[in-house]
This record gives sequence, C-alpha cells and structure tokens, in this order.
Amino acid sequence: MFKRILIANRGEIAVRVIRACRDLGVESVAVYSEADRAALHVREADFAVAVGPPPARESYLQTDRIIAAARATGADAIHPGYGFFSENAGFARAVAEAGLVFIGPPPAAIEKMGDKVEARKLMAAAGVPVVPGSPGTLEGEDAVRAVAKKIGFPIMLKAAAGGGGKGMRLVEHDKDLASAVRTVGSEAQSSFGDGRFYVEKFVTRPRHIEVQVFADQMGETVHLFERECSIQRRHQKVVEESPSPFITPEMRRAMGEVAVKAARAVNYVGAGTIEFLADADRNFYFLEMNTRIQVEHPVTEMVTGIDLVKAQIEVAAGMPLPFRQSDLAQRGWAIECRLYAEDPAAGFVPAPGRIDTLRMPEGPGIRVDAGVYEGAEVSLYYDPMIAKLAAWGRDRGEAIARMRRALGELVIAGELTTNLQFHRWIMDQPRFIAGDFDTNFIAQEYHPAALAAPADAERVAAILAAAFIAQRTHNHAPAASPQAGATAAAPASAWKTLGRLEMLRR
Amino acid sequence: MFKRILIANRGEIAVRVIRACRDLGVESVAVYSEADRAALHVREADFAVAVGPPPARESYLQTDRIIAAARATGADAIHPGYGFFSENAGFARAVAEAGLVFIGPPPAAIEKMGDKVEARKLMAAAGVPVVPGSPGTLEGEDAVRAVAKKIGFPIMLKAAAGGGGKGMRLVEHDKDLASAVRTVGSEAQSSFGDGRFYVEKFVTRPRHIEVQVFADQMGETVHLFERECSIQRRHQKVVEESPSPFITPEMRRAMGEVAVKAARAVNYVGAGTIEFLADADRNFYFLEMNTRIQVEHPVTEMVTGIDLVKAQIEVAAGMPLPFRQSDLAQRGWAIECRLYAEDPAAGFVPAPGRIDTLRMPEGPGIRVDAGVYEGAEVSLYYDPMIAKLAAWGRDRGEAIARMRRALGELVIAGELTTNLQFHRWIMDQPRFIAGDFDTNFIAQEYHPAALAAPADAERVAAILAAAFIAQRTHNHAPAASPQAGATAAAPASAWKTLGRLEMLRR
Amino acid sequence: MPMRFVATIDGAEHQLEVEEIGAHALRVKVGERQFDLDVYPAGRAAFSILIGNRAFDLGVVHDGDDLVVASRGAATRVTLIDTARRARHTGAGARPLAAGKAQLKAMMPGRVINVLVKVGDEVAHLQGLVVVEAMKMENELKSPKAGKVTEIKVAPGQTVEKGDLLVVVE
Amino acid sequence: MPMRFVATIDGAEHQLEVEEIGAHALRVKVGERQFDLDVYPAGRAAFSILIGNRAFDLGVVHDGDDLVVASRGAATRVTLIDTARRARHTGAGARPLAAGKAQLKAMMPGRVINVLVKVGDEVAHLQGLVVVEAMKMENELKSPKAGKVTEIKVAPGQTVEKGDLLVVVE
Repeated sequence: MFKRILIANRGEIAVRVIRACRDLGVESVAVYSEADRAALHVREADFAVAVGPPPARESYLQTDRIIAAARATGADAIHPGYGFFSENAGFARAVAEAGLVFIGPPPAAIEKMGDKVEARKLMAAAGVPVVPGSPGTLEGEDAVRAVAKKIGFPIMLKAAAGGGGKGMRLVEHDKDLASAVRTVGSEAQSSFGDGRFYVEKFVTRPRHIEVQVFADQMGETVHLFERECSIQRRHQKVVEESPSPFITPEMRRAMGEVAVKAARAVNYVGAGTIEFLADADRNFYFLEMNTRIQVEHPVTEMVTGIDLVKAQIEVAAGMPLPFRQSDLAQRGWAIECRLYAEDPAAGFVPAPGRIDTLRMPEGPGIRVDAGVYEGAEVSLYYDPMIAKLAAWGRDRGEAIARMRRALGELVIAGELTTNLQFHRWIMDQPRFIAGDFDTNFIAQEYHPAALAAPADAERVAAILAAAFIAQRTHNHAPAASPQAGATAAAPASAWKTLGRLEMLRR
Repeated sequence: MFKRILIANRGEIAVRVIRACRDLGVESVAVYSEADRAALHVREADFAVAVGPPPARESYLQTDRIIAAARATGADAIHPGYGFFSENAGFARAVAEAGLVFIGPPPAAIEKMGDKVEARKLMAAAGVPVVPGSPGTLEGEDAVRAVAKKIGFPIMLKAAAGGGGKGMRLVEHDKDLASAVRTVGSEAQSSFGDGRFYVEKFVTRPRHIEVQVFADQMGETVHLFERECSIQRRHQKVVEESPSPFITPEMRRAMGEVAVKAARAVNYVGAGTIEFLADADRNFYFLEMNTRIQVEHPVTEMVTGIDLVKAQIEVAAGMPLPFRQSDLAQRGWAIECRLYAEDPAAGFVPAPGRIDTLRMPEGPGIRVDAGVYEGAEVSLYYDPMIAKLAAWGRDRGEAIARMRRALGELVIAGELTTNLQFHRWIMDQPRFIAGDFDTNFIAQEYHPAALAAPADAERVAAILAAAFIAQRTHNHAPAASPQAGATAAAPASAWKTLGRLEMLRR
Repeated sequence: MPMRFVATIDGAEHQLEVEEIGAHALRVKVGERQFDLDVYPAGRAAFSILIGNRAFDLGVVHDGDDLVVASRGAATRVTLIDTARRARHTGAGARPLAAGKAQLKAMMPGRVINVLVKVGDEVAHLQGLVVVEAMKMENELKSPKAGKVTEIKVAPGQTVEKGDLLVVVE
Repeated sequence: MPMRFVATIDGAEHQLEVEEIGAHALRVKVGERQFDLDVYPAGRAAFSILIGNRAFDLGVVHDGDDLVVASRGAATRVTLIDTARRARHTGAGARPLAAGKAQLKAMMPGRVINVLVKVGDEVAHLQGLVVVEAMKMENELKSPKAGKVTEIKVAPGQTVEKGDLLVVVE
C-alpha cells in the first residue's frame, strides 16, 4: 500500500479521497490554488502544497507543479479525482514517468475512450450496442444527409472531441441540416481545437443510465450495477439514484454484461463508468465511458456497500479486487442531490459567495459529502457544486422520504444562493416519485415560479421577526459603521442585549 | 397512520423520533422544560409545548402535563423514547385512558419485565436460560448462603426493583456475605423503595450481548440479531456494535430463537431488547428485557437496513410488521460511540457546559445522531450523552477505520469536556480491535494517562499559535471588558484586524 | 409603541409592525394579521420561534443590505425598511430603496450580451430583462417583480461586477 | 520583537515566543525549537495552519481564562500568560495566576465528600485530591499537575458551584 497520496483536485472529491486515505491508514497531501488556502480539502489533509494562482489552468492543471508537490512531500501516488487531470492521458504518463503511481486506468484506456469516434468504433466492434449513426467522422453536408436518410431524423451532430454534454447539436429536419453542419464544425474547432464530428440518431425521451465497472491489474473485471442520471439541467446531472426505477432485471443483467465487455475491450483497470442512453422501449446504447470516479459514486456505494474510492487505491497499489461479481448485490435504494451554488430562479446561473450559516442534515440513512464549511467562500473560479447529499432507504419511497427530510434539515445562507429549494421541488414532483422521467424532465416541468414560497402567514411572521431582531442587532453592533444610522434606532431594550450577546458569543 | 405524534422526551432520541415522523409524513410535537426552550428537539419539531421547570420530575415526568400537551396540540399518539416514561406501565395506561396511543408495548408486558424477579421466573418457565441463582427473592443471610452453596461463589445480590446496572453487589467470599445482605437490602429500600433482592451466580469475564426483537399487534414476532455492548464504564455502555465479534452463527441463531420466545412469553408488541450475559464458554443467560427502543438501535438499523423507530410507529398504528424473519439479514458491521459530556481524565465525571464550536463528521458510512448544536448549552439536569456517532463498514475492520476517521473529524470545544479522545483511545486498543474484551475492559485497561497528548513539537507549536491569535483577538475585541488590559497589549498589526473580522463575522 | 417597516420577502411587499411585549415576546402584525411570538436565540445567528405551539427554526445572516433568513430547506431574502426613518430621511442622499422598487443586480461578474427591455416597458414577474455571459454560459436574468422598467444601468458589451445594479423595476 | 508567554497545555508548561513575520506568517519558538507558521482563518474561530507542508486545522474558543483548542478528535486546554505583562503587574490585585501554579476547580455543582490531601503534601499528576458528590455519583477530582499542595479552599460537607476553586498545587 502507498505511504502518502497526493490528491490533484479540490472541493468535495478531494475531501472524499482524503477520507478513503484515512480509512486505509495512508497519509494525504492536498494541493491548493491561492484562492483555496483555507478550503476544506486543505483543512482536512495531512499535508498541503500551494500550486499557483486561482485559475485552474495556472494551478490545478499545472502538471509540473503537481508532480513537484508530490515529490516535495514524499507522496508515492496521485489521485486525480474527477475533472481536472482525471481523464488526461498525458498527465497519467507524466506521473508514471516521475516514478509515481497514477490512481486511474492505463493511459491507453483513457485515450481510447477519450476519442468519442474511436470509442464508438471500438465498442461496436466489441459487440457493444451503439446509437445508430455514422461509423466514423463525416465531412460535408452530403455525407451527413446520407446517414440521416438511413437512420431517419431527428439526428445529433456530435463533436468527436466533445463529451459530457458539450459539442452537440440536434437536427430535426432536413432543412436545418446545412446550417447545422457548418456551425457544429466551426464550434467544435473553436471549443476543442478539433473540428471533426459524427452523426447519431437522436433518441427521443432518452434516459441516461450508466453502469459502474471495476477492474484490477490482473484483468478481473466486474460491474456494480446501474445508476439512473436522467434528472439533468443544462446537460448536467442534478439528481442521481441507484437502482434505476426504469430498468428490468433482464435489462440490468444485459447492461452489466455489456459494460464489462466494454471495459475489457480497452483493458480497463480501476473504476470506470459506461454511460448508456436508454429509449422508451428499453433499448440501450453506449454513449461514452468515463475513465474516472464519478460525482455520483456514493449512490452505488450505498446500495452495494463497496467503498469505490478505497478500492481504486487498492487496485492501483496492485492488490486484487476486494470483491468478485458474485459478492455484489444491490440492497435498498440510494438517491443523491447535488447542491450547487446557483440560482434556480434565474436559469441556474452560478451564484457563489460566502457561506455564513451552514447546518448539514444528520440521522438515519443520510450521507453528506461537502466541500465547504460555515464561513467558507465559494469561489467563482471553480465548479459551483458545493456538496452532495445522499439518502438511502429500504426502497425508493423510503429513500425519497429521507432525502426530503435531509433537504428540510439543511440550513445554508449567506452571499451565495443554492439550489436547495429546487431539490425539494424535484422530490415532490409526481413524475419523479413515479419514476416516470427522462432527460427532458427539468426542461419540461420546471418553472421558477414553482419555487415561490407558500403563503403561510405564521411562517411569514416568524421570518420577519427573525429578520427584525437580526437587523436591530446589526444596527447596534459595534462593527456597524457609524453612519448606518444606529443612533436613529429604537430605545434601549432587552433585544439589543440579546442580539449583541448572540453576535459576540464565540 | 397517526396525524401528529408527541415525543415525551428530549435530546438525541427526541430528534431521532422527529426524523422518523418526518419520514412517515407525520407531524411532531416536542415537549420541553424551561431549561430546554432552545434545545435541538424543540428546534426540529413542528410544534412545541412547555411542560415545566428543569428537573425532569417537574416536567418530562409530569404525566398530566404531557397528556395535556398532546391534547392541546391534537396529537394522537405519544412516543416515550428511552428513559423517562418509556418503561412506565402507569404512564402507558394513562395515555391509553386519554384516548391516545402509547407507542410501545402493552402495559402488562412492561410490568412483567419490569419486575426483575418475576421476569426471571417467567423466562425460566418459558424455557429461556437464566443465570443460575435463587428462583425468587430471598430473605436473610441463611437463605442466601444456601443458594450460594448450590451455585458457588462469586455471587451477585440484585435488587428486585433494580436494573440498568443499578442495585447490584458482588460477593466473592462467604465471609463478606453477611454484611452484603444487610447493605443491599437497605440500599434497595432507599433507592427503589423496594428492599427485596435475589441472588445470581456472578458470571466472570461476562460479555453483554443483546438481541433486538420486534412484534406486531397480530402476534408476528421476529428478531433483528444481536448487539455487542460489553464496552462499558460505570455499568454504562460506551461503545456498541453489531454483529458481535464473539458469537458464532449457531449461538446467534440460538440467541435469536430464545429472544423471540422471551418476547412471545409476555405477548410483546413493538421494539424490545433481550439482554443476555455470555460467559467465556459461550453460554448465554437472560439478564433483562428492555421494553423500549435502545440508545444503541442505530447499529442494528445499519446492518439490517430496517428503520426501527419508523417500524415502532407503524406497529403502534396497527400495521403489520413491514418485514418477516426471512427478510432480515445482517450486512456488514456497524459500531456506535456515545459522545458524553464527561471528563474521562477525572473518572468520567459529568462535565456539561456550552458548546462553542462543533463540526460533525461526514462522508461514507458515517451516521450522526446529535441532540445538540453549536452554541447549545449542555445542561446539568439531564443525561450527559450529547450525540451518537455510528460507522458502518463491509467488515469490522472497515467499520473501525471509519469510526476512527469520524472521531478524528469531529471538532467540539467549549465549556464542556467530552469523552471524544477516550473513544479514539478505545478504537486504537489491540484488544478492542481483536474483539477480545468483556464488560471489565475499560476498568482493566484504561488509565487517564492514556489520553495524554503525544509529544509532537509541530502540533504543540500550531496549538499555541492558534491560542495566541485567539487570545489576542479576545483582548482587542470590543466585547472584552476595559479593565482586561487591552491597552497593555502589543502594537497594531494585521492580526488584530484579522482576529476582529473573524470575531464579528456573522 | 410598535415599530413599522416595509418588509420585502422575495419581491413581495408586506406592511410590518413589531412591538416588544415581554422579555422574549414580540407582537408582530403582518398586513392585517397579528401574531404573538416567543423568540429565543439558539446558537449563533439563529432563533427558535414559537407562534402558539407551532415551532419555527430560523437562521439569519446579512448579505449587504439584505437579510437572508434560512428556514430549513430554503433561504429567503428579506429587506426591512424602517418607515419612520425613511420618512425622516426623505430627500437625503443615500436613502434606502423606496418601497415598490425592485433592483435587478448582477449575480456574478460577466459581460452583458443583450438588454431585452427598455425604460417604460411593463414587465411580468420573472420576465427576462438582461442576458449576461459568465463562466462561458449565457444567463438570462429575470425581473424580481411585475412592474414598469424605470432605469436601465447597463448596455450590451459592458462588463459588470457582482452586485452591480442592472435594471430597476417599479 | 517577539512576545513571550508561559504556555500551559493540559498541565504541561512551555516557554513560548511568538513573532509576526508576515501577513499570515508567525514565527513560534516553543522551548528550544522554532517553527515558521502560515496561519489562515477558516470560518469562525478556526485556523488552518501550515508548518512547512504539514497541515493543521484548529478551532479555538474561550472558556473563562482558558483557551480550548479543538484539533480534530481532541480538545486541549491552553493558558497563555504574557510574561511582560505579568512582570508589570507584579504585586497588583487581580494578577494572572503565576506560572507553575495549577488550580483544581469544581467541574460541576456538588457537595464535597472528602478532601484527600493537606497543605504541604507532595502530590503526583492525576493523584486524587477531593471527592465531590454530584448527580448522585461520587467523583474523585485529580491533581492537574505534580507538585506541592499550597492552598485548600474547601472542606467536607461544603457545597460548591461549577468553577469554584478547590485546591492549588504549585
């Protein structure tokens, strides 16, 4: 086992990896940008090294500095988390060349799955179902039209270098084809530096269902069942769960087998995810493989009982998988809500800022993976996801009920705005509760007015009373600027004292 | 199902019951003493009613006020938690007479198990193994000596009205018998108002292992396996786990069967616990039945996946048990640490006071059931247990590792002192890790010097630096009294500003 | 004597009167409805409030001139304008925002791509007013209330900082 | 110029020097060993401290004259006595506790059952000094340090409040 692991990431996933290190008795090294000196992952780690200015490309994406930090602290392995360097074969190679272990798949597997067109070809060759479409990249309107004729509209034009919901364009009719071909090529060129694209049939009412796979260095490859990730906004997952309320046991078995086949086709090692699109007829198609740990891994951990991050480290250290396929079973149901610093009333625009009060939910069946703390600044520089809540229940109903309870216990306020109330809205939606949704769910069902506070006169009175006391305290507090009109306020009273005590109590 | 449940309790168990209510869509009513106006259970509940002055006998133990509170708020059932009224048949009857549902067993079952001598007789008659001893209560030295001759020394004299570790006296030799008989009788009379006592063989190196049972109103009775509760100080449990590292599958099956038999013998309904003593040869003996939910129920919930408090409410509402024996299985391992406001360096003396900073652990496999919050006052009037931490793992090793991690993440400080470090010590003990312990473990192994901080010069420097900044901030803060010598302090510096900002930041 | 405020909760205005009637007791009148509240501090910046037997647990923090009241599972932005003080200050420089006005501010630094309304337009609650590009996404910022656009402070192409005033709706 | 303190951690004394050497940098000398620290506030009453690459996360709160420093999984009581100030105040009324003295205080209200030592006794660290009954239990309160008993402030049968001084060990 490793002695010390550097985590080339930040936020909740860095904290998650630190926890896995603790559980293994391995020391952890955080890296941090100047914006993150007091970030939670720095507070939680055993060691910490500064790697540059706030923009990620000047710090967290500086290969040399990360490797130098590992050397300076005597780390013998690097965990990339998700995002940043996690699917960067060049980084993985650089780590290996520095004599350190990259906790992830072999660079070749990253590369094969990183090129969406090549991956599609490879998967088709391995017998993995792919969405009908062009066998490879296409050039020009006519080539696209030929494929469209064969598979039928609507179709998706997809950038070969895209992925994660980026670089896609839907074409519903032949008349829109010409302009779409022009723009997708130039957009792909400007966004990814690679203008190649390919064509897939557009799956209507698609569900996004993915299968967790795991392989060790000896070639043992298993799957840990599915995750349902269809609740998305702006092509980003918001709520995930496992099992999927949609698939049948037969489909689960088939998807698991296909996923293992896909992983084997690239000689995969470690934790990976095969993403599928499923249509209303329960056909499923390979979408892409994420060659890293996923944000939503906790729901799989909760239903299988397997610590995936710990297993990543063990496998990277050369140990055999600590479980066989026959050891694995799903128990109960788990749901995860991603807490974002964003404003669901304003089109989910990021709304970072300081967190002034924070109380996380507790109690049976609740798991919290936070990247922040009370008093932390949520920075503009990075992903607005600040925490994940997960709830486990014996069945889906219990999991939803517990998630509702957890969301109702969570207290967060400050400069930032969060999507907390939005999650409460989702958990109350009849279609969500019925499991009847696809990736269009939020776009179809959600309207900001849905989050308007209910007209409960007593609650309004309580809120205004609390605000009154806080404002009065503020106006009387020594910290308030003198011109703020403190002297104009009401006569001396017990409230002032009360408020001041609260304010100054340490 | 009920519309609204009053919880006749406080602290973490009141919060636990409120959570179960939330999960069931049932409203919750808290009751509170004057000392508990701002206690966590009042904050968490939907409704709250004052029931009297701080001493429990003047508030939480006022039957009439509790029932009046239920009526005033339209509650249709009362959950007693543990302690207080939970094993009081008179209260259970009063609740029923008021037309409300008592969420617990029938009063007759409480009474039968409440009299330790009668329970012992009843259990023996039902074929449940009991510790060898007197069939009933005894009077006088000679009667005791006769039993002692038969079963051999050492023996325990036990008050018939005792229980929960109170009203017991160990007699190792015949010469000590006379005085022990005199004192145990008079002590039992003064403590319990009932001087009767009986004799049991003293089990050396005993392990305290208990079995969770559950029954519905239709007579379906099941068990949910065992909990190991041998880690005790002053006859109070400190750490519990499930499964037990001691028992074999055969012993587990036998104990489960016996426990169900015991519950059936008193026509039990709801959640109950059969406590056993096990000796080194894996004989086990009925000790007593707790006719309520236990403090340590979370470890059973974590390994079985069953929400015991929710099931209590469902069964009390007349619903059938939501699980059969064949649905129940143990998965993985769970450990619970009880966080007490007490000083392990001073004989575990209660050390209550205000909690000024509190950060609870999070992450995979961790469950927190707290009765307090940052800023809360831990009162002298009630039990010093302020929170429970539980950790689940695939096996005992993983559970211990996660508990260590959770204890290491927990930050708590203020006027109070806690046994946090003591728990860390337990988790590091080779005998604990090996599962090789009995109820004498703490008495034998623990010495306050064990908690001395390690001599880590860098850590000491960091601690002193943090203290320095905080003290300086304090001396410069506007709240400090003028005579405290603020003017005598060091020259203006960035630290003052920094500190003040921290202090005043809301 | 009760203090009077114009209270705004998430864009909705209320007439508020607050009177202290005991050590932990407040009488609160919201519009025509009056409530007696039992208010206790519960930790830092939080209050346990009982109205009759009903229990509320509310955290309060300041964000600039706003108060953010965190009830469980939600956070509500509140402003309280002291009616008496506003009257005294009428005509003064930095007087508080008049009741009935609502400001659309930039939630984050970015670049204004488009302004969808002009001064004098009647707009609906949550109607899009300005499009700001930030973090590589275009974000349509919506009207905090129904009303008439009285001021527009930005133009397309302009860079804005977090908190900058964009549009006033009255 | 460094400030000098006598620091007590859980009964053990250290000579402490602290000097500010930068915006977030402190030079700390404990006994003979010197360290440069990078200190950042992290939320309320907590600090992230780096010594070289080693990271510490410490919360600090006040409890009377003590500081309680909460590192993860432990809470440490610390007192810092400013050496310069102590010197200035020598002979004054409410001067801080002299270094080398340790006070045993009542942890909770109760009744003194027994005093196990007398003035002049040499006692070991953690030796029992006083037995107090509280919450129906007898609690033996132990010496905070090794030394000589110089003052005993209570007698059997006496009622004590939390924080009352019981015994001084020097």
